[in-house]
Amino acid sequence: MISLELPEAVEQTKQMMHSLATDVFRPISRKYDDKEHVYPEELEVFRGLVGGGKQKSKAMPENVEKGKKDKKPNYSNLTTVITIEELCWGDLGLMMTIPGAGLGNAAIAAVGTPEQKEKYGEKWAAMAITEPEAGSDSASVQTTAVLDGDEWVINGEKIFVTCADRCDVVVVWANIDPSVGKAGIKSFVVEKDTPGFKLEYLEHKLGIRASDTGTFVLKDCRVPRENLLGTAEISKKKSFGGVMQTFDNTRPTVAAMALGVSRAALEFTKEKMEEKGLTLDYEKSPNNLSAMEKDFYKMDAEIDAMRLLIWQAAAMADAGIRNSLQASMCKAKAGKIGTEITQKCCELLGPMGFSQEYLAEKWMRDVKITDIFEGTGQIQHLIVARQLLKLSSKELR
Amino acid sequence: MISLELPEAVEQTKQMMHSLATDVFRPISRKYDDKEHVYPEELEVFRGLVGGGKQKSKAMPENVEKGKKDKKPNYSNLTTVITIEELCWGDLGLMMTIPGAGLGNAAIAAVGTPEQKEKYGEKWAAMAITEPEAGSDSASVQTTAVLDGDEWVINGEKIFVTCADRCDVVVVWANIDPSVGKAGIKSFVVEKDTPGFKLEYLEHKLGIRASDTGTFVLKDCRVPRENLLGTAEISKKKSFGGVMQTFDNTRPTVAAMALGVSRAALEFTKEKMEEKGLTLDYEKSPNNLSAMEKDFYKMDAEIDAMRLLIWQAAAMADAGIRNSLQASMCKAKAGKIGTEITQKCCELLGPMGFSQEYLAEKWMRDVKITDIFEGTGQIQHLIVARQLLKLSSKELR
Amino acid sequence: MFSLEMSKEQKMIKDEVAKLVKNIVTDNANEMDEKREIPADGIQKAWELGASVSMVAEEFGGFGMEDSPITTALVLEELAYGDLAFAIQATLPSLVISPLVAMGTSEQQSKYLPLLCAEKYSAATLAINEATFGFDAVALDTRAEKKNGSYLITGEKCFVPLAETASCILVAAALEGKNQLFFVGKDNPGLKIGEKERNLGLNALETYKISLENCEIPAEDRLGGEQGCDYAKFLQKSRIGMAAIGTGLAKASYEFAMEYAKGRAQFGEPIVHKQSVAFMIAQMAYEVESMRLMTWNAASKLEAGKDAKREAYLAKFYTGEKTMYVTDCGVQLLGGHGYTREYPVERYYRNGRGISIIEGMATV
Amino acid sequence: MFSLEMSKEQKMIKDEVAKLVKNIVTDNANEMDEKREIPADGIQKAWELGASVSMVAEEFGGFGMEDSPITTALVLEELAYGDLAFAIQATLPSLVISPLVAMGTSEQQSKYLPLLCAEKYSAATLAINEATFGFDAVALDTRAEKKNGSYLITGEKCFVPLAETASCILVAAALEGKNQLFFVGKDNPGLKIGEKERNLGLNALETYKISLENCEIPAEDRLGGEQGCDYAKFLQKSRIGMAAIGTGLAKASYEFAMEYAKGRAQFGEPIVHKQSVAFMIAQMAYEVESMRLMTWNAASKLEAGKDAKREAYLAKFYTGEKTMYVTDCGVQLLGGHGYTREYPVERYYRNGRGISIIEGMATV
Repeated sequence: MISLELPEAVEQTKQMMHSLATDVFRPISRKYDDKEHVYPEELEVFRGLVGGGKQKSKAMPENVEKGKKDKKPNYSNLTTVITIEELCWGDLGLMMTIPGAGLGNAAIAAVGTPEQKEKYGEKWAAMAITEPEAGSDSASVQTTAVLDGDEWVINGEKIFVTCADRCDVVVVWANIDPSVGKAGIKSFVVEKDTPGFKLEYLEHKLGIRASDTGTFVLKDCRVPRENLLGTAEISKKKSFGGVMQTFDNTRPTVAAMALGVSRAALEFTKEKMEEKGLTLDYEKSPNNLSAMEKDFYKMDAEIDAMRLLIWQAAAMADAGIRNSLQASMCKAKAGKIGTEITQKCCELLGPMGFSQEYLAEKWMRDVKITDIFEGTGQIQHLIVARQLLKLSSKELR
Repeated sequence: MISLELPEAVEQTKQMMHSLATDVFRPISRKYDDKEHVYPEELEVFRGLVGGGKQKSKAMPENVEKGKKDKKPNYSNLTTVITIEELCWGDLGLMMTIPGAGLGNAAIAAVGTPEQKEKYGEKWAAMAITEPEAGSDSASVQTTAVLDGDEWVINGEKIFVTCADRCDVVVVWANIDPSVGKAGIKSFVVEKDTPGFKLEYLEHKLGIRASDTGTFVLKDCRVPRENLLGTAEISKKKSFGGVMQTFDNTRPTVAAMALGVSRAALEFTKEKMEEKGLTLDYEKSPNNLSAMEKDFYKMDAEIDAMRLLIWQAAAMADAGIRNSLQASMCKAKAGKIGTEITQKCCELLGPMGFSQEYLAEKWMRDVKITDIFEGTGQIQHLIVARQLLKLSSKELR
Repeated sequence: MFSLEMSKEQKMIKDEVAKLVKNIVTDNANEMDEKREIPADGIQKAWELGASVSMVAEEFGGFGMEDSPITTALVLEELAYGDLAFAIQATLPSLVISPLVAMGTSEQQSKYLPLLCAEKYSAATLAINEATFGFDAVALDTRAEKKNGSYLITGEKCFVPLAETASCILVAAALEGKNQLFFVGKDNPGLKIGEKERNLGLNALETYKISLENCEIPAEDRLGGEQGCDYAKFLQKSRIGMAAIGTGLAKASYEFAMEYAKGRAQFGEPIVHKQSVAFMIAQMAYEVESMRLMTWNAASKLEAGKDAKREAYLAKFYTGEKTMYVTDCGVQLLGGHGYTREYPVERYYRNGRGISIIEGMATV
Repeated sequence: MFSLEMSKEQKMIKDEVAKLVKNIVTDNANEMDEKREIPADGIQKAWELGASVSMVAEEFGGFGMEDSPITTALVLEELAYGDLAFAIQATLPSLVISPLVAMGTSEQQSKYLPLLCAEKYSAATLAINEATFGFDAVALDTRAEKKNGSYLITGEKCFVPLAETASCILVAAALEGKNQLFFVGKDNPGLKIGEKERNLGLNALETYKISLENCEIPAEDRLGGEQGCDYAKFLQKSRIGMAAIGTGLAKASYEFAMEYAKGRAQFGEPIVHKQSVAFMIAQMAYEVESMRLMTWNAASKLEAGKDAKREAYLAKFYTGEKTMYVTDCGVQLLGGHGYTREYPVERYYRNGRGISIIEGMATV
């Protein structure tokens, strides 16, 4: 039966995360925007608490793969997106740099062997996919890994690696057989101190400055054979698909980031409106409102629409239904609309939206990344359209 | 020197056209929306007065071709777009069915021989380009013309022919040598009573119902050899380009249609706002307005932007500067924004925007055609982008 | 509980309505629109499915089923997916039945429900819209005042469906600054049914202006009697209803345009291979999803016995804007063909403007 | 006359500014932004071109040229095309000079113009913005009242560029419900220069909060003397100025992003072969054109001696929205790279929000 009421337990998590966001993130939000590249030590309390190796694996429950439903409702994906919304309401950059909760951790938890999970489960693992000439084109990985005795020799360059400086290990995507194209792409756990593995530099960014983003160069970097995540076997059908599957599950979380940040901006704007005596009672015809009120309701409605699309994608994953379409839908919408909302809020706030005395301007900078990373809005629209129209990536490019 | 002040003579034309729109078009606007397919006899006063063969030719001044400037400023294109804006402020459908001012008349005036101009200059000439499977793809004309003795034998089907029922002759696009592709496309004057030339049916349309739109079937339709407009010689470089040139000049006029109709809607909305005591003084910060006022200013600004882009395209043509880019820019913007303005006005008008007691709902129906015919908004964006990026139609499809 | 999956019962009801729509609405909608008439037998068939009366107690002629705003939203979406005018006319009596069941006195229920819940469809209608600039369902110009134990209503209403044939009209009017609903009998000498209207869309739906001049209503015909009714609650339900039919309409335009686009080629290539076309389709798709989810979200609140003021308001606001957006795209995707009345996207475009403009044409 | 072609003189001036921008602004803008400082010699070079003083009479140190709002708009666009902070700082004195020339008493002109129109750039600034929610340049919170032959000003201003170093500050305040401008000397004990601000954008431009508490101003320091000044006219000119710099900024983002996109490939194909990318570029292009034409249209009204209230208002409103739109697209087209401070689109995005938010940072 259709019902959009949150279960008690989820509601409790939401409130807990909101408190964390309020008490831990907000007070240091500006500080680490200013101190780019400085590690926020205050986040040490989160190590192992939120989104750690084991917990993060909930975001990719095994029943998604199995395709059959458990009897007891599973809310793990729903809980994840709600957690992320609340934490990003606090601060997106800080959320992204919670120790031990890197994308690499998610990958290890999802496809690692028990030994790998044992060995790296407690380490902070970043993920290195993007390359200088590729952008959103995750299939065109040029980095290579060649087996030499009991070691993989990796060569290549990786950009836009989140937590590049702070992490302990990096999950690096490389191709073990370029002749078979993207089917040869595998991921490898590379420890930070491995010879030939160098953090080249850290980016200076528009926003999410609390999160460090860096470029790695791998030059004859040798890692033990067992550091390949999953199987070394090349299967044209599964391998790359398996890698991409990770994104079906991360897209709603990125959408939830956009939601959290833009909601923060809208709530701040609402506070200011109310202080000015504008009461929002959801009653009058939109034609009879002040411009501020109408703009507010428009954004408020968009926030709900974003959230519901995200919840839909999460609920499908929880129910073991393939959600690739819905995952891209929610990210396509949230990345764009979330960005527009923060921009509009700054406009409505006037000079207060331009000053760093308030966080609104920061949210406008932070949220923009959500329309870019893990596949730009344009890529998301392509994915959505291909599925709706049943077109291949060759037919609809 | 840059100046956007209208010359006295242009200003006078504008006022005259506005009077005609007010006095002649508006009073019968609803009548011929109801009486679809009935010829508006009231327009007979316009025959030969506005936009007739000779006057229409001003819209395509010869100096566009010559590429050099006359000493005395030429305002013929500017006057044309202003005329169209004003008349469409009155009624777009009626404007399109002014006797003797068909697109075919423009074509005859532009590329006809003196004999052709003499013979057909006074006749009402429609233009038949589009075919059932082609849409905006004017290059893919399937209709063929084969020379048999002193006659062209034409076979094909033409849809969306404006003034199909009312016109005297139709300028039909056909290919005389399909083996050379679009270079073989030529246009032919076909008289209405020619055997094998049949008006199949008239469309029932969303809007512009005062203008009749029909489908013609040509079955072994024979026209005299001299009815081919221009030269029968096939030149890969020029022929089709020459045909397309016509569109560079009609695109700003279509944009002006969107402008006239949407301005009508906005002015009506303004009247109602003022009756309700909302004064528009262009002063307060957009943040301190009522929602209606802000929506109004937004539309008012867009109207100006549309108009200025149109005037720019026209002024360039008047100055003998190639304006293909600007012509598509103004149509891309005006078709879309004009449509949105009429929709928004209906929304602001509330139940008055849904009732046929007022014309607002009609404008919302009428204006939509401007984002479709003579190349959809999508096609216009393509044309603009190709020119900016210097890409061929193969590279940017 | 959080779930976006229909129960078996919901699925069954939705499927049944979908079947009816497919059989008697979809292919006839154009003709109904052109002829400005909906055949009575089609309405009767929809009526027999019980959309308007399912939650009415059996003693009054209803099915005695639990009142489920979500199930009603599913039904409304499905009907509007077929045709908006049909959806409104088929469920029109519910605009009276629903507030009557929720807020009527037992006398009012006994008096009106059996008439309205008969086996044969009998039109009952709602007069809420007013043809004034700045019309607002919460700031009505139509006024009621109490005088000598009855109410005197004065005002002009527009867009009253089937006012001519309806057995009774529920009129919204402001009473001492508080909006209330009143049953106005068709024979009331203070009521004048005006001209039949012509509108941008919904041509198949007969609508009328009505005017009330010192129209005297017995005290017992104020909905809820002496203490009146909760008009805000009534608006919540009707706003969700509007959102539901907006969703159905937008879905119809989206699906038709997508299927058309799939089969269309231009410049030697299927047009859906173009990003501009494909992205438009993607956007239409997720806006239709958004609209439906907003509707469900508001209905779910009601179903859980909570207040849905915010969610209902936003659902109508959102679907109002997006229905126009999606139906505009529908015409655009068909190009010149979309501009003709040969294809349904033309009608969807005209009807699409109605969702934000008109109030109270459907209720959950 | 209607013409969109520059006169020879306009072309020459525009080219000269463009050369300056190319030589000393474009490549240094990122460093200026990161270091939060604009080198004085760059400002001095721009100053020597005379953008701020060209229309001032020669006796006061100006060039005695005809005042042409359109030519000024051309100059402002060109400067902002290089960098918005640079454009504002380089022309900052004109925010005082321009109203002074147009509306000052001859005593005021004699007193201030020679100081402001010296060969060396000397900062003079305007205090108009206020850090309150709902700030409106026509509804100022800062008040002036007349007392014992002088004016007492009280209020808080924000975003006052170079307040620390400026030789004088022109303060906007409401006097008996009418907005007026007042010269406030830096040594006035009622004036307090507050903290240096940090902002979303325009990092290279030093801005300050200032506060005035019963700040006493001699009667002769009210702009225009006893009868005051035409504040609405002043706003017209500054709104057109804002529109002009918005146009330049948007053009910079558009051009950079387009050039970048041309050279970028993805999935084995130049990204500009994708409609979504190409259409975005097309839209950016015609919005930049629109912004410029709206600016010219308003400036042309002034140049013809007509009122430009409507056109100036709409030009700022429009460019404010579209600058944000275009600069957002600029970042989007560069993707992840656009999000880094390695490319100027990042700065354009931050600066882009300023046009609608801030008032009076440029004037024609």
